[in-house]
Amino acid sequence: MQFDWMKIPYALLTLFIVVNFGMILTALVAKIAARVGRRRGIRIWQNYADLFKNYGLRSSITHGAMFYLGPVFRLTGGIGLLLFVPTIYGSYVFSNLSFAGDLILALYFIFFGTLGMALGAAESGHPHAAIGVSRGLSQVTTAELPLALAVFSVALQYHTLSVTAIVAAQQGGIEHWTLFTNPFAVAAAMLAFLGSMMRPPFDVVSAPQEIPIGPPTEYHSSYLAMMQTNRAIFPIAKIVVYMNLFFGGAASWPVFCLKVFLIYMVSVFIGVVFPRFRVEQSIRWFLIWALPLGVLAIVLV
Amino acid sequence: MVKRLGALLLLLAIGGIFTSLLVGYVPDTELNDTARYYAYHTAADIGSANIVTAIVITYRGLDTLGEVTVLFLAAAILGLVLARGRRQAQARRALTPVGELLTTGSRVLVPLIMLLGVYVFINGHLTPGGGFQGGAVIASGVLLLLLAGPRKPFAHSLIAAVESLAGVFYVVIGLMGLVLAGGFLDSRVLPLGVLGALFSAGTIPIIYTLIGLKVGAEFSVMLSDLAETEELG
Amino acid sequence: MIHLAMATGFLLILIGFYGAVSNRNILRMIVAFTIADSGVNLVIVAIGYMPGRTAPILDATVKAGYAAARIIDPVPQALVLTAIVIGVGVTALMLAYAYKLYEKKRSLDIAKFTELRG
Amino acid sequence: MLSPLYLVAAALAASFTLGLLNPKRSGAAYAITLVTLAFMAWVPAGWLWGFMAEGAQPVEIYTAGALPPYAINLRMGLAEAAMTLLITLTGLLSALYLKESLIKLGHRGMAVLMVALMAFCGIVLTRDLFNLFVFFELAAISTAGLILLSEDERALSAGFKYLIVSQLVSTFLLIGILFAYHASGTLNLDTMASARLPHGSAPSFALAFFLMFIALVTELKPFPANGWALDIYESAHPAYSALFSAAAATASLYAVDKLLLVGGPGWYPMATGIGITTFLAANLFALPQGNDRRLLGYSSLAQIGLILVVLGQRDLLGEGTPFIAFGLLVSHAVAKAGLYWLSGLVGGRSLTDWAALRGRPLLVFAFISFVAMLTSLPPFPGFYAKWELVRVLAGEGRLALLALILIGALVEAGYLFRWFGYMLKREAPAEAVNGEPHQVVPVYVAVLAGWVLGYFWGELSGVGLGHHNLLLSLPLAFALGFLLLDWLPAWVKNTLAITGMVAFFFLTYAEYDPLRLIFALIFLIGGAITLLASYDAHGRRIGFYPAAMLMYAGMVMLVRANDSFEFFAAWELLTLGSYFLILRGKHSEPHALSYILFSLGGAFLILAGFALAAGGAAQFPITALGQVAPAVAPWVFLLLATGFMTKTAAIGLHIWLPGAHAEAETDVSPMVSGILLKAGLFGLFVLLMAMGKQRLYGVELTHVLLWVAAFTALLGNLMAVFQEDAKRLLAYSSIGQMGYALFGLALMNHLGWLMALMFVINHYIYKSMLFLSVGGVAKRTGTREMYRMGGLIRLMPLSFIAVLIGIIAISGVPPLSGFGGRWIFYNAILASDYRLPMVILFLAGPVAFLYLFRLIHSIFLGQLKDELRRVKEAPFWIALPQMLYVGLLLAFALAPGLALRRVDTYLNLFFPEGGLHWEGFEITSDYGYWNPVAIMIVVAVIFVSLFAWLLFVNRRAQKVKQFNIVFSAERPFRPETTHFAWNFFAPYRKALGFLVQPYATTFWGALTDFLHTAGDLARRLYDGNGQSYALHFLAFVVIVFGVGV
Amino acid sequence: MKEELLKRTVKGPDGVEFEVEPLRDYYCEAAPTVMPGAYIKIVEDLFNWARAESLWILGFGTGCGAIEMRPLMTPRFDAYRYGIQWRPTPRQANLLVISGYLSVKTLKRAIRAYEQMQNPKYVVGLGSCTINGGMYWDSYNTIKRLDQYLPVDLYITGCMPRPEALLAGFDDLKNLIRAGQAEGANQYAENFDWYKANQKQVIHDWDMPDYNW
Repeated sequence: MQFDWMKIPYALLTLFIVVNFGMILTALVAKIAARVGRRRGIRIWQNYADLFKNYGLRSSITHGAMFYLGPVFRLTGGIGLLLFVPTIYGSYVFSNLSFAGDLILALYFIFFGTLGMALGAAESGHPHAAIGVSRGLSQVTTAELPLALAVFSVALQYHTLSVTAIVAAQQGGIEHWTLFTNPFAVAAAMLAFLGSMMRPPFDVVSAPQEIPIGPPTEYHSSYLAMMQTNRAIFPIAKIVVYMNLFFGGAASWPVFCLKVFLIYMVSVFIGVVFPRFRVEQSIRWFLIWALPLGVLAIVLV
Repeated sequence: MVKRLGALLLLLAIGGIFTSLLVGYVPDTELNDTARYYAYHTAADIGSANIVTAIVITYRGLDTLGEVTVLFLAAAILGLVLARGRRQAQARRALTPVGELLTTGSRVLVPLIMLLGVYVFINGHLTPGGGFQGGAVIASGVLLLLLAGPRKPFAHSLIAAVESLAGVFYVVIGLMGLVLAGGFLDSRVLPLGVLGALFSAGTIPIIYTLIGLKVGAEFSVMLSDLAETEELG
Repeated sequence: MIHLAMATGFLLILIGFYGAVSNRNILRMIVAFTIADSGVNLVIVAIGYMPGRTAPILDATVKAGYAAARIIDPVPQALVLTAIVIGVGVTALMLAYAYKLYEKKRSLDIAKFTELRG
Repeated sequence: MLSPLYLVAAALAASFTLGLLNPKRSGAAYAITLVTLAFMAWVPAGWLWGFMAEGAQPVEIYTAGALPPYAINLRMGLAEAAMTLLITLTGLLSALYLKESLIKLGHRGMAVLMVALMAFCGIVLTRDLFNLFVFFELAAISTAGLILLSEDERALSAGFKYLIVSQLVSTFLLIGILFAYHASGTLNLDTMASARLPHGSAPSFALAFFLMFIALVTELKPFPANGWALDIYESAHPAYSALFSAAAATASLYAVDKLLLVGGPGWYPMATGIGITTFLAANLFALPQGNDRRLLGYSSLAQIGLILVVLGQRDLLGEGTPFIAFGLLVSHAVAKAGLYWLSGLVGGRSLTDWAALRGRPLLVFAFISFVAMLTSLPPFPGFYAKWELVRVLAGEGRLALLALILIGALVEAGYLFRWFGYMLKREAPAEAVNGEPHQVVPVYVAVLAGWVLGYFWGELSGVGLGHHNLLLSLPLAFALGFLLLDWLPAWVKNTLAITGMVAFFFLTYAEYDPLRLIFALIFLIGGAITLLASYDAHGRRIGFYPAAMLMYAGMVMLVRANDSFEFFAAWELLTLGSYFLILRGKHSEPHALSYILFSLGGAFLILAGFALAAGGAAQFPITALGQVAPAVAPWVFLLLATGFMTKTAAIGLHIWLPGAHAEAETDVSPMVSGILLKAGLFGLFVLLMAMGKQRLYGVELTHVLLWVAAFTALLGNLMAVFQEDAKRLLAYSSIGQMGYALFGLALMNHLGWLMALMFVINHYIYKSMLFLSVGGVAKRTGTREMYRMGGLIRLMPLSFIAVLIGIIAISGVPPLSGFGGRWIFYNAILASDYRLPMVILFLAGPVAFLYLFRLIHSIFLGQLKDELRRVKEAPFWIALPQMLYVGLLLAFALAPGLALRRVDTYLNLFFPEGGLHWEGFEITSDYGYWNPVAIMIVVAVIFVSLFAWLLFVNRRAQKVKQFNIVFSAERPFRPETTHFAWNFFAPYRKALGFLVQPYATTFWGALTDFLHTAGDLARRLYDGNGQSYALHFLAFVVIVFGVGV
Repeated sequence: MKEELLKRTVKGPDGVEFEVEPLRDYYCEAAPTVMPGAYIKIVEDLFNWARAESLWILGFGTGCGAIEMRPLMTPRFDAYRYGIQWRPTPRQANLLVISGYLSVKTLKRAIRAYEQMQNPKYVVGLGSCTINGGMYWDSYNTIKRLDQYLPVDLYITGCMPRPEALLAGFDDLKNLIRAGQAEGANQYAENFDWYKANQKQVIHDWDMPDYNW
């Protein structure tokens, strides 16, 4: 796979599709969650209104250079993650910029945004931001562990780190999906997934009623808008990785949308049912429940 | 108590070692190689009738030089130790007067004792005895003097000069052996003479004389040093 | 006979040692050591002794040529002389020390001179 | 060449003559004494020259015109000449030192001194048993006299105790001699040896020999019959103690040696046993000592014990015995004499009082030279001796003895270096050193002698064993040259140092293979870059450059080492140099101590490992590690690996690192962290390259390493998370990073090694950078506690940028170079046979984020404090290297191939499989691919576009200040209470804190406490009572008799 | 003035002493400015629509009216469906509801919260107390007319108004916003001195900068 200039418009196209899909998907998910509470929930276009409003705010303040860079890091992380992984299997157009690196690149690029966001938030000087970061980083150490093990297991299983190759190996029927060929890895990865989606029971990071609202406390207007954009992209990008690794990837946009939605819903289902864990509780939870699955996955593969 | 018991036990064990030495000891029936050499060669080589003297002064002369040095050291250190105390000499306390008997006896005996001492060391190569014994005898005369007249001024410098000169000459004679004869302390610097004669056995009589003087002087110094400590008591 | 002398020597040594380690008075210790010294000298002399022989001095009865068969071993005799003298030197030295120690603390108890330890 | 009898005669004649002088003319007497002593030294000096330069043969000197065994004879050979020279020189210098005391005491004291020296020489020279006794008695009596030189009143009781014991000793000696004479018919040592009756067949001779032996050995102050000696050491005049320790011990040792030759090999085990017991016990007892002279006394006992062991191992050491025994002896004698002389210059008797020396750099240098001599560090004779001893012992399989020796040596190093630390770091007492010239000169002579002897031993070892003379190796000479240049201003020396290092690299550039080239590059060029920061220092910076250059010299020599000897010597040099560097920190005294102890412990393991591997061979090329016999190979591996891992601070052996790195000076921390740690990794590289995988009891050792490495990475990172001290945090982070590198090595595949190398380079760059940056901040803010800082980004932007780039790189987030490491790591573990240790390592990865974020947040972000509102950016010379590192890091991130490609090819030699393919910018492995340039460009483009967009949208943003934050409709009160930084990861501690309980610290602490307490309790044995000492002696005799005969 | 806001002398790590004046050093002292809307009308209309459809209320209850706000989040009233939601931080909120009487002490907090919100921002006064003091009209400690202190866009009368009234009020506010008539923030900036004078008249322990950014 080599670079050519057409990759750039194609990548932007992917980005455009995913941003919109993400906006709508998150609204939809919010609606579904509202229905659980017997509410109607937000309107499906609500995210657009919020986004426009935030970009449209007339005034803003800044706490310094890193304050700017926080959202930039965040969004770069989201877009980068999305673009470093092929979106649609077998499609040249939507293979994005995956020539730059393999699965490991994607895996580590997840942290790019996290780190940048943490820095930006800390620059604001708000103690809640720092507390939120402290919680988030603490939680992520064990939450990511099962994922890392699962990825290791999958890479061992398919003997490659190339995302495309991993998807290719899962073609030819649902029974070839990693979900069935390596269930422990998928189980571990899905538990890790819960931890990374900022939904209950693992949302103590932003805990709005306690440390309003964690890292982004000081963010507003276009900074916040940029982060909202990322909230639309990043989960999708992450789910794309999961989908490619464990659920056979997607060969077309409808399949893509369906799979992303379903995977997303896993965290929503869990989230609407469970109350919030404290940090040390969630750490223990991951160590006790998710880690053994991950270990089984790498032992048994 | 425990300490004594421990000491007893330890000494018992040491006694065990000694016992096995004792049990393992078998007296020689023949002279061993070394002794036989001395028995055969002393007369001819050294010319000393007293084989022990030949060994002491010549064959094992270095030991004897050491021995003399031991006494020298003891005297010097004694002097050092007591000199440090003497500086803070306190008021002399009155001594009970020395009896008539002692005074008179010492007047009579001291010259005789001295004479005996000189005889003993001059004849060291002929008869039992020698410089050390003679020196000790002389020192006993000095002791008697000290007892008789504790307050009498004592000729420290004279004795020291005798001691030093004797020592230096002894070393010089030893070196002469190195230069003129077969080795350090070789007594054959002077002719051997006739076995059994007074002037025989090379430098042995001279050395013994020097030793006698030196030992006598050293003992005297020691005795007087120690005697002066009395004043402190 | 020799064994008896030697045994006596050893016994004296042990007695001396016992005295030296069980008496706390320094002067008594020195005396004990002189006893042990005597024991040593006795042992030395006993070692050189050979039954039925005479002193190693050549005279009319002991002719130079036949000395080897008549005299006892002269070497221990020579050595014991040295040993005695050295013993005297050490004893004098110890006495001097005893004096100084007494001067310092007005006591001759060895157990009182334990400032240096550990 | 004058007959040595003149030596005896001169001493006696002079002593006797002094009595003739007027007692008031002490000055003249003193002059005579000095002349006589000089003459006495000149005699053996002439002989020594004759033996060394003119190839003279040993000479028998007869007395009394009769031949031995009938008359007493002396012998003058090489050993005798050397020893008598040592004795007489020490005597001469001590006499010089004693000037006032001697003049005060008058001619008697001088006579006693001369006789004492004569007696020591006599003990060495004589070949007659009884004569030996006489000289011993002379020595004993004069010792009792010289003790009185002391001003210390307590010396009196010490002297008396000595007399008590010497009475007992002489009794045994006399009886022994006489019975031996009776059994063998001679008093001559040589005759007796040749007429030797086989051990056991003549019980009375054996018994007699035992008595003689035990008596002479007691002169060596064996445990437990040595209380008297300690009292003397403590209370005697230091100049006398010097004599007692150097000269008397030399003489006694030689006497024992002569006796052992008579007794034959049957008695060697007893000598060894007594020696090793003494060595261990004395070192243990020295541990709790607070009195300097008594401590030196214990150390003397220990050293003599060790030499006795060497004599007892004569059957193995054979021809090499003198080389070893003398090496140890001269080191001991010179150093101990020097130290005792020094102690006379110091007013107080507590170890901490030695801080008074600090004002005199030359004396400090003397002190450390002596300590290095005593602890057998290169380039002193003891080092060569230690090497030989261990080599032979290991070669012959006397491993238990070897272990005991090394343990004892470590304990000794412990208290000596602790003392050195006190001297450099404790508060100096008010009274300064009162160094009269005649007191200082002997010390300097001793130092000079030590170095000359070091050179000499290097030559000897070159002749005998084919080793290079360490003092002749260019890097070391360069480093030592700075000792002479220490008077120059710091910037001149710095320029010289940098020039030297760079020049040396370019001179030797072609000699390295690709792997070594990387290390040489880091050590030399990297070192030079780090040294740029040292331009910031002002003044002369006494002692910094010799230490730093010593460390660098060691590292360079390590890379260039071909055989195990050079390797080990380099290892010790770099350890020593870095110890001095670390010790320079303000509060680093305890940490430097634990550093040097762990390092020396590790070095001893390495020493043992090499010795075991060599199997007795004198020359052992590093590459021959691969051909070690299979039976010992795993043990060798274990020893060497543990030794190297001490340096890389593997978990359990890590406790020295945080303090050492954190407390070091600003420009030292990057050296010891960024550069020095790589020495350990280099060792592991070398080890694994040669030995590969080893199995011990069916366990694969590399597998064990893998687990150790994984836990090191995890626990190092975890501990870093909970640090409040910025430099400590970085130090713990280094532990974790080294864990990663070790892990890569232990994977034992191509990519694993490449990853390790990647970590080597990366860690060098970013840890140097971070330490400099944090050091600069700490310098400006006056604290290292992060929570006291905060909000410094505006005031110290360059430092911030360095930290930012550094933490992105460490965390392994693309696009910086850390990611390359992670990528290779993943590929490497895919190719490896092991899976489970990865779990731990995966956990360790994200933990790094925690501390990294904390680092940057607590220092640069958040709330600026009142008192820090005016701090300035770090000084130029500290900021400059940081910026260079930023550049390097970016360059390495873009083109890792520059450094790695050649190594990748080189590694094919070891692992033909699994290399990388380098095509253009793309790097491909068997599993995946990676294009650093593409990543960089993509990320940069996205990042820059978004940033520009945000800037545009917020072009009118109001810049606000630090309290303009929403605060639940309230306002912050003070920055201190608003900056959330202290105990930052409290919840994390709640969850995983149990993992970082300081078990290792507790363990090592308990161990040292135990040793300390044991020593403290056991030394009560020496209750100060002369009778107890007599009983100790008797007990010693009985015990040795019971055990040995 | 509170102690922590007084001038103080501190000593830097280099030993040099200097003064710290918290109000100057720790707070931004800039005054608010009038922020015009987007230059292009259609853009401003779009933004106004978005602002109207995305009302983020600061979760800050000042009086008894706060109790009437809660039900809005329940399934019964479900204000989310109108794009209304609560934000815990003023930075992200654009609507401040003064829910009932406002004691002087709370006024200070309300002002701070208001000023920390970003332009455009809206104030709704809830209940009679915000209009004329209501049952607290003669209290020594509550303000009587909210619009003397903050630019109120809309009052919702009642004591207390029920949630339905609130919903209706929000609907009215949306209309105002959409019409571009809810420019309270600019009004506040224009009449800044007047507002400040009023505020300082009642708040005697004024211990903050004039404008809380």
